[in-house]
Amino acid sequence: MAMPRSYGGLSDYRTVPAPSFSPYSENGGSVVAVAGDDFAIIASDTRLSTGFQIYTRNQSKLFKLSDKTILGSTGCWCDVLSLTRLVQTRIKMYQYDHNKVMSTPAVAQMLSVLLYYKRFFPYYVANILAGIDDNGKGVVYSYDPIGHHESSKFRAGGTAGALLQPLLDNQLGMLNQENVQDKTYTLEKAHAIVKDVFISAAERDIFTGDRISINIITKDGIREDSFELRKD
Amino acid sequence: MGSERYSFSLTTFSPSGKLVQIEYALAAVAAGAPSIGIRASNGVVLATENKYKSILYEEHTIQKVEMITKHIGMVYSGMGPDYRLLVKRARKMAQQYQLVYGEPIPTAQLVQRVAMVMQEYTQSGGVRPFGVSLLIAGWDGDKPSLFQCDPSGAYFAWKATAMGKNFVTGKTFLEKRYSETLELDDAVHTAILTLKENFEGQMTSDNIEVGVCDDQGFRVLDPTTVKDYLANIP
Amino acid sequence: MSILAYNGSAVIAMKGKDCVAIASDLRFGIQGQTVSTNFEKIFEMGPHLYIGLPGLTTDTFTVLNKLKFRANMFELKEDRKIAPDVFLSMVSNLLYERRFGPFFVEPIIAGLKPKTFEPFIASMDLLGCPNKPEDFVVAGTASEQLYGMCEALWEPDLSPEDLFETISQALVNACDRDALSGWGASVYIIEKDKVTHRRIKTRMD
Amino acid sequence: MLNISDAMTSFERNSIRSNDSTLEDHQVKIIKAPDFLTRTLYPMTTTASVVGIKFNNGVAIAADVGGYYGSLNRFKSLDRLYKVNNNIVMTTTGDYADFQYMRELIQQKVISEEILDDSFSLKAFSLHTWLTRLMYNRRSKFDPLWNNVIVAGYDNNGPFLGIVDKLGMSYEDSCVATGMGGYLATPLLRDVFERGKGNLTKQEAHAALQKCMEILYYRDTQSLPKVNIYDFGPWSFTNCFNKNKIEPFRFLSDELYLYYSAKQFLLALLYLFNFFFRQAVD
Amino acid sequence: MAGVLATERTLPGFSFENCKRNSTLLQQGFKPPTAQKTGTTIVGIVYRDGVILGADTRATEGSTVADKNCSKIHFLADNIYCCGAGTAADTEMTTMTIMSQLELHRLNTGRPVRVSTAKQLLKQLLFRYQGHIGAALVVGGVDVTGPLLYSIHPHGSSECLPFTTMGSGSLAAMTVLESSWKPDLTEEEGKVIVRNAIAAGIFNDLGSGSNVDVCIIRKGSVDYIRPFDIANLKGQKQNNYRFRRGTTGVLSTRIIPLVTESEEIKKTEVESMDTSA
Amino acid sequence: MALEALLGVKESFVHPFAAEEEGKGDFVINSFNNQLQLSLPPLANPLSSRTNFESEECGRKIKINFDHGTTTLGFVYKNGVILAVDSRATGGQYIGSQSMKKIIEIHKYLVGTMAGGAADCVYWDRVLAKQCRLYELRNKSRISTAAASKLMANMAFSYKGMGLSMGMMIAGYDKNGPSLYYVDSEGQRTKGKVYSVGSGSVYAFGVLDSGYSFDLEDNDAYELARRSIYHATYRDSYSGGIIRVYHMKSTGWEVISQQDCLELYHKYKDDKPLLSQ
Repeated sequence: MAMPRSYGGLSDYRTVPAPSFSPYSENGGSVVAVAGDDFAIIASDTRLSTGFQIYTRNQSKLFKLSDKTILGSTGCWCDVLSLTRLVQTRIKMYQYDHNKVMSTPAVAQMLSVLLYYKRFFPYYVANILAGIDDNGKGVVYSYDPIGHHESSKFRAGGTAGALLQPLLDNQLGMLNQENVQDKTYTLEKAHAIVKDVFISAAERDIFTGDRISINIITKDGIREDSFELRKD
Repeated sequence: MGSERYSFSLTTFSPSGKLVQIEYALAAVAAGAPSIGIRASNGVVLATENKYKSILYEEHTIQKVEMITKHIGMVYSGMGPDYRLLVKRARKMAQQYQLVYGEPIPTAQLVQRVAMVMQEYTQSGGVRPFGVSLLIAGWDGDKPSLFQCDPSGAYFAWKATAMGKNFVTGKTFLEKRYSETLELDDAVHTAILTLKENFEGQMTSDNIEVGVCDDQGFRVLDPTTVKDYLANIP
Repeated sequence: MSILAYNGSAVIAMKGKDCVAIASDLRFGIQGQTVSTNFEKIFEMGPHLYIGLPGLTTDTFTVLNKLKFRANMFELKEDRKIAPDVFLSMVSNLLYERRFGPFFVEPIIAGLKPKTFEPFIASMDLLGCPNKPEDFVVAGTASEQLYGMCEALWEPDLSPEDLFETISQALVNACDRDALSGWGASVYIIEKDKVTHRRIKTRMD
Repeated sequence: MLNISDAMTSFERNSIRSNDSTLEDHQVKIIKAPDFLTRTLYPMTTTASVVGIKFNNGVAIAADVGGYYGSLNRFKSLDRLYKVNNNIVMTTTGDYADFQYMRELIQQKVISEEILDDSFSLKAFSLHTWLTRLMYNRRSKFDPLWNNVIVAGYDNNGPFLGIVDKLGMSYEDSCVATGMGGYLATPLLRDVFERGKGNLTKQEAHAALQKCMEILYYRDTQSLPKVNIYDFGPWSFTNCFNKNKIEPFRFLSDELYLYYSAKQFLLALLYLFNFFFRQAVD
Repeated sequence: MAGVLATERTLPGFSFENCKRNSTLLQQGFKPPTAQKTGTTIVGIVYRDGVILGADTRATEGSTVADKNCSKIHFLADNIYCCGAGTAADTEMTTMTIMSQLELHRLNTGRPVRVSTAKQLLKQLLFRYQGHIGAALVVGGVDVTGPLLYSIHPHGSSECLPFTTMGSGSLAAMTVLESSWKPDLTEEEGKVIVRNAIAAGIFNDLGSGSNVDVCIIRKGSVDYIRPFDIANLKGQKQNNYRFRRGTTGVLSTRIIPLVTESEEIKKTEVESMDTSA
Repeated sequence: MALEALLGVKESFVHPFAAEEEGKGDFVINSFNNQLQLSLPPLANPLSSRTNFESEECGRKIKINFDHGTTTLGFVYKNGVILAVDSRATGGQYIGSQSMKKIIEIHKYLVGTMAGGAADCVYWDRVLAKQCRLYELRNKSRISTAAASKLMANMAFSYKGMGLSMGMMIAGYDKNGPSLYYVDSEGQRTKGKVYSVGSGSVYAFGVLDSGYSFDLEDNDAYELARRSIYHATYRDSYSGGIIRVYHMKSTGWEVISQQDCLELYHKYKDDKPLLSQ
């Protein structure tokens, strides 16, 4: 939201302890996921920050859950680490119990329950889950911090979520365009758009930048790609 | 004398509709040192006499041709102290305009505002009109302009004019010499010649002042440059 | 809730080749309630000069009236049309005068400079700090969404027709992700010899 | 049957008791945690920045020896680089008491491991993960250990350098710094690291750390001009003594350091004199 | 100056007429937008022949970049420049005001202004507003006394230093200055140090970004290099996002034709009051 | 160990077993076994715990924006119950989704609508679905709408005051015919004929009340519901997207229509106002 533009004050770097302990921090970062007919792409930037400080430039926010499922998670990094650890463990437990890999929709539902379990002391995270379902079709699920989730074709989340999403709506969903016949998109197009939305976000969101780590999930497995962003 | 009866207060007209104090002010101007302004095709020149009543005066400590802002300069005939107040006000108004509009004040605007100040002094209680007429030279984007401001607050745009002592002969001289295609260099020359017309004694670079305004802005010529001009005068 | 989001708005301006475009949504709301869908936030200040005033609507009008007064006074006093950059200074000053009790508007100025007809766009924050970029400016409750759209869609030297498509798509898609703006949109394309004003089709929810 | 009970005997504050057999599956029992515990939510005696950097075949970290009590320079020789075993060192920025508690926990952990005598020893990566859990658990109990932890070590996978903060946020990087060092030292470390293209020599790494500590001494009010540096590399396996530790390093010139120490000494004398004088008067 | 009917007058100084309303709004829960944590890196150093100032070019609104290429080195006088950090409008307006005052001072005294005059005017203005004008400044210039560098804090304190830095990236920049500044630097060395200091801020502080601007003030000459170094480039777009014409649904079109007027400034030759006898 | 037991020496003198305790990963999720058992914050009074989570470490405000905002309505008429909902989910003022499903099919004869916190509604509806299914298995008959809504109200009541936000309608068709209940997070439960819940409900009521009668024909009832939601989406910022109309009949629920608001806007735009018909 709008506020006076500013070139930085002095109080910015004072390491005065917060007046009271807060269990949360905002560590920034964005995630974008796109689902296609036979693929899913998920990408995140790799900047981990707090306040105006960059912790590291090389922290992907994607967590591989299985060969068909990847979770992108940003927000309070300590919550992200604990939540993803928990999900990974529960997926293992499921595998040992049932002797099969959990399907992407099942992971999606479980993640929702795990998030809601902490309803009164929520994980401060934005999750986006991408994968291919049992029919080999790409799926993307997005979550609010307490586990409300919805399946969609493409979704952006994190600090630059609001910057990224409208372009996806426009370029992949073909919204607000007259006389458009072909509303499908190929893996290549989706791949290029994912890079472009991050270029835009890195220009305007100070918490998004450095590099994007892209994972492409198809029935053949997961392919990784990476793309440099601006570093300031 | 009838008019004297109506000269006790500024705000009082004489029965014939005159404000005599203003006339007196004009008289003060007419008695003041002469100053000349000429608008050439590529600039404006202001010139004035700056004589010292005694050889004991330190030269060049008192300036008569003053810069108001980068592209506007000013000179006067009449009373020096009054002039300095106006210079100060003019400079301030120029800066204010720059702050509000982000661009340098157009000369016409400055003239208008200075004239407004002068007019206020013809209508307020407890004050007297300024005993000066001003010549204001400016450069606005691509063209020069020259204005005169009188104690009444009246102002005029001139191609060339003379004020102060012997201004009538000065003007006549200019009328003869002026042409639309005059270049700045020639204008400086002409201005000095005009001054010289009625100059008493030897004219040197120490007793006249010349300022020019062109696309480079306004500047007062230093004595050596003036000397060069004087050298070319027969 | 921020007071700038009380009424909701989105305004955007872009530079093209020898033209500029400025566009706004048409919603006037009071928090969640949509009151009118015909409220333009763009106002004409001269033949080649437009200003968008998103923010708190009451201040939009107060500022607009004060600006009109000052701009008219300027034109009367100086006997010339006000140039966009001079107007920018004027707005900036008006806002900064109220540094400690600001008007809640974030003006956007678009126009062509007199004589040269060079495109000019500028934006300000509510304290009047000017920003004159080479590409586009945005303001209002959908500003984040607009930034995202414009960074991808804008390219240099767009012709008036292409500029219209780009600015419209940027505005409409951004508003679709903002609850407090939308409900129609109005686009002005300012060229040397004409201004084209179009109302465009948008979602109405 | 809704039951919000105020009284509770067991110290159970993390969650609702789930296996309460008296409850039907659509009934909820909410238990309030006891109110007697007021936790300290700010640090008391603190320690300042730590910086660390990886080099071509190892890793080095540095910390000063100060302990601070608000703005008071309370302790001047806290050796807080804790050597966990032959290939790990850890230290913290923040509350010193919490660090000591943490050290004891780790000590216990190492002893437990050594009792097994299975020739496996704790690795830096494992300790880092474990500390992440530790910190997150405490944060989730609203009872944080007020520290940012740096773990450095070397094992078969090469050098390791990681951070955990008081919330349980953790990451690994080639250069890390905590406290004011996060602002003052990281720019320099990153610059050195990038310019060395990840192939710094040990000497260069040491020089960078020393420079960082020097700048911290200039600009951080909580810092001392006396620093300990540890480094780990392949050599640390071969040597079971405390040889990774570099001698305390001073960046003041000898004369200045002498002056500094002399001043402290004089102040101490003055204090003692004053003390005895008062005694005598009494 | 305005007429009797025109009540709108530009009074000098700030207007506080909205303050009451705004505080009432605040009581009702409508927060005015406040400057949150914001960033910048500005530095200044003294070198052998003068002063070098440097700044990044990012302006932020909260966590969004509002301006990618703003200029934070402001002109104060021909021999004095000033870098500003803090609330953008404040630094902009404060330096403009002082620039004006210095120009008047120069005209009235007839000699180049001194750096300490600029510093004094600035700190007096800031002190008067008790820190409510959020401008943190680095003033540098060369005058008859030689090169001088001051830093001025929002509450009006100032100090004269051989090198200084301000803004949220100041710690990062200070690291570079502390490790590489030394007395009697050459201009080339100085430029490199300033560039590195700003770059440290740009890359390590999220509030600073984009390019490096540098201003070198020597005795008698100034080089304001903008940008000195383009530290970050926008990524290359993969796709083309130009729309086919007719993509947007148009409801109505209205064309306002404009005849190109030839602009003419009328000479304001107002008839003067006839004061002649 | 023996010696240790004999001497009473513990492994660590100070913190026995603390190392194991402190670093333990907790992978037990109580709600997997008993869905009602959610984790509570470790605070003295969990009932008022929400207040502590407003700002993060660095003092920046954090916005845990749960998806919110809705217009839903339901009414009973001669042929059953009509439910209609929009599909917008907003987090703050950002539109998170335009396609959210706000009607949850609990089973063939029981559906719920959701308004308020999306996660709350979905979760508890799922729990309710499980309990209804268990009831059916245990008792060999379907649970009545009244009982199902009562279960829901009880569950909501047990977390009363902790910040749950739900306003749901439960519509069913059982032995006693069609019925409609309103249940909210305060634990309130009422039976009624006409309800509208959510931020846009006032607008929906306006249309609904002017057209409602018990004896509506099917198509009129559908149209009334659709129009009511449509007008709410037009006026309410936080409602929009797709308008879904459901009909609960004696044969179970049925989807009547799912239409985009934009489509309806163009359909209704040129219509005469309802009253003049």
